[in-house]
Amino acid sequence: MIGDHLPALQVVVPLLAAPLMVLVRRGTFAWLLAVAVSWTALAIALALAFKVREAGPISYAMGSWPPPWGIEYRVDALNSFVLVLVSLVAAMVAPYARASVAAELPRDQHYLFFAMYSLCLAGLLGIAITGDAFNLFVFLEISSLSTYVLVALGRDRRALLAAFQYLVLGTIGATFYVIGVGLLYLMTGTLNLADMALRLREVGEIRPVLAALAFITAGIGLKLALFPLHFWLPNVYAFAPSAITAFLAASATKVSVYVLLRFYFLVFGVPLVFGRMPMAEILIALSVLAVVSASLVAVFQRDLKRLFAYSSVAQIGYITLGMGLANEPGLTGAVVHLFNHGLTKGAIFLLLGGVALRVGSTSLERVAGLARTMPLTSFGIVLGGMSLIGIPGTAGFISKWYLVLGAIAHGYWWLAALLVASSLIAVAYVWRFVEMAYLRAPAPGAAKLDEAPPSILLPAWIMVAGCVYFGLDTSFTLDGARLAAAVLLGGVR
Amino acid sequence: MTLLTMMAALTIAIVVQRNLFAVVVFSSMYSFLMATALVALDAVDVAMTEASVGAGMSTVLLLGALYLTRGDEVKPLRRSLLPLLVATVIGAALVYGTLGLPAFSDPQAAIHTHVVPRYLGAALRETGVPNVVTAVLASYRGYDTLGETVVVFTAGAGVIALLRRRRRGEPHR
Amino acid sequence: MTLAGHYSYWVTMFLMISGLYIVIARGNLVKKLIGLGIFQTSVYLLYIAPGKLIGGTAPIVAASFSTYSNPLPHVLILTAIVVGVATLALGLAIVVRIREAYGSIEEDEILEKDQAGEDGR
Amino acid sequence: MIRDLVLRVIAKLLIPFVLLFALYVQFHGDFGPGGGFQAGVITAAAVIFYAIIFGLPAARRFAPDWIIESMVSAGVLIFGGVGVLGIVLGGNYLDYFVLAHDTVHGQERGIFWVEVGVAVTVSGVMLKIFYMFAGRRRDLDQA
Repeated sequence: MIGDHLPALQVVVPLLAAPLMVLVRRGTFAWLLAVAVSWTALAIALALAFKVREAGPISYAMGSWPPPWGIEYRVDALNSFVLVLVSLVAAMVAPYARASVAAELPRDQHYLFFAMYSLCLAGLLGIAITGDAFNLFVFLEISSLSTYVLVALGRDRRALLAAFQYLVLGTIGATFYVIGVGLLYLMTGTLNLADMALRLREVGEIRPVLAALAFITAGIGLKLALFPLHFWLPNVYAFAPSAITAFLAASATKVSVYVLLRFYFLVFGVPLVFGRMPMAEILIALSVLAVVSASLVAVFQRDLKRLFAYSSVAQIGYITLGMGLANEPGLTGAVVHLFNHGLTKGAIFLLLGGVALRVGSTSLERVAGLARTMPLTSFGIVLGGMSLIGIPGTAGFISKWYLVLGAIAHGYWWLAALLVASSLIAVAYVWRFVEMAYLRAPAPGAAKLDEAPPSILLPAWIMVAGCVYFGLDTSFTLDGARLAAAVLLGGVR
Repeated sequence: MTLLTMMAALTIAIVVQRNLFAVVVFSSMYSFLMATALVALDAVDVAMTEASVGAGMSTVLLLGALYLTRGDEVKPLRRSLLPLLVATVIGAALVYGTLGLPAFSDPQAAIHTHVVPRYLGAALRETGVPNVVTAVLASYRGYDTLGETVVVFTAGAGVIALLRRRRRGEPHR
Repeated sequence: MTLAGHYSYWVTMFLMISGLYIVIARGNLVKKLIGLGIFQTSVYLLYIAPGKLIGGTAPIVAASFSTYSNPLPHVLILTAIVVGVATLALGLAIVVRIREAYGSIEEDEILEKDQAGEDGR
Repeated sequence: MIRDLVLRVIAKLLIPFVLLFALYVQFHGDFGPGGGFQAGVITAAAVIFYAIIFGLPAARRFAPDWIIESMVSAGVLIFGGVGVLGIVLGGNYLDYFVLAHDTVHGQERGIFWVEVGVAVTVSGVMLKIFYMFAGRRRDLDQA
């Protein structure tokens, strides 16, 4: 039955769509296929998520070779959640991309753009679903290489330099990851993550394992823009094509966070990561620094894309903070924030793509009076901003609430206070947009601007609506996150 | 061991040398040495690939890019202490890790006792292929190889996307 | 024993440090990519050297041999080599484009030009 | 383009053998070192050699762009297609056991086609990348 092959199809469908697009070489065909593939991926991800909730983890043996000899795909409550997020964002970005790509790229590149987009999607899904450490690296490279190309396709020439820097740092990160996995392999003799976790418990010699932990943390930390390894991110987000900024901001860093979660809790195990190594203290310290410093830097940006890029660094800090707390509410908060922030940032960057399309720039000075010419876009950004701040009734509130609970459960009252205080900085940078868009008069000549086209507004507003909906009805997100946190804490003891 | 030492010496030459053309030649030599070392370590398939890709394809690409960018002389470096520090700290972490690894050619090491015995013992019977590397590559871990092929494809399509020349005014194809 | 038994690890480490050093310290984009390549190749030894068994042979099953070196790291490193050349090709393509857009492949010159462009606006 | 007669004759003689060697590496990969990836690189190297001696336009006539560009995707589709066939015939993805009545034959068949897919994509991509780099210079000089 086709239902049994959903784990494989989840990745293979977008993976094989890309060569098909390159073979046919038609922009419209490639776009239609990209939309079809993204929605198929979403359908599969949802089906898998419900299946996992009913029947527990699913294991799929590639080539019918049983693990650990073959490569295993393993879907559980944690990664099915990530699969839903990634494919949901993809399903919104793909239809949206048509208009924004048409405006930003020459026509003969469209089919290649969509091929790269499908590869990036397949790569991210492959990272999330695989149960094999080396297979994870292969898909990490698929998603990274396609991302470098997509970023370099940005209109500004600075996109090239951003892509180059990202390529260098991304490769260093991936190589660190391979070194870490190599050390683990030398100690356990296996590459299957579940098998590795079991055998690690019997390893007497701890030094290579600790070194592996350090290398994997640094490698994936580069990928997820863990403070202070975040310096590639603002340029990449600022100069990549708009659709790609939205896609990356909502999914790529989140998948990396997931990888770190999986390795910490389900491979190395809590006693090693938080007992033998002071990872909790390190993570919390770095996260606090990220939240405070990146938010402050965001306040002083002159370009909206950069402003929200720094805000992303700060928001990733919240997620790693929850990880460092490593208790039930903290992890629930981390996982739910992974989803909620993905949704929020996706929505904001999609809307900013519309601004770039109509205004021709996203610099703060140019959006003066935007609320009069593009009311829907402006209001959407404000709603997204409210979710970033964490105002009750928005998705961002839910995640911050759990993070605060997690901090209190640890007795870290100062941390809880700091979390609330950091939201005030978020108010400051969101206010900069509100001030410009609502309180300033439009520049002369700007009055003729149209609202963004429906193909941009509709996907963006679906995601904005999501930010509000998941702030009010938390049954899907919170239940999913609780189950995921249970998986994490029920891992290796 | 001699090979490894020669490789280390070549790396120093690459660090110090400022003429880019010479650096490319050195890195090609480096790949050949690496391939030889790999043969000595029984990794014949890998050695063959490293010789054709590292010494062959990469050199062609590097020379092509050098011609296009007309960059031959590297500027002297200014900052040098901090990068060295960063690199050394990371190296020290690796040293710390390798101290606990099994010694060279220890048949009791985990990598020789777990997972691999099935490949070596049953690959011929299960897949009909005597070259175990091929059997693992194409069958047991065939999905990795699919991913690897896609990586190559991504690079190809990516280079097309980046370097295809667009002539203004004239429709493509 | 520790020195001889771990010699390949020491070389691995040295290659890694110098590769990384080239990447961080050199401003020339092509040289950065070469350093990146050395950094990536250092991993080959880390994986493959421990797989060697003295007295063993290449993992091609034949009646006359009974000890083989470990084939799994070979497969993994084949993939790593492919990833390396793919990264190099893409990196060089981007460098070519940078050279055309900026007229330089030195990082500090490019950054200066960006700075000038931003101030001039 | 190189006009040295000796070199051109040697090249003409040598290139068929290089291509033959590529085929050997491809199909002997089951028994000795080698396989699709190495064969693909060697094939590409043969054409690159041809291009260096006889010039890029000659190589592009010998191996035209549209074929090369199709090869880039065709290889992945062959490989992925073998995988999908596994599902169609009732196995898992990339399941070669079901490709023939006898599992070992199925494995051999699967490995054969997979290696073909790898070789096609790898040679296509390597050549295409070479064309892009080599052709760009010419375009620049014209401009």
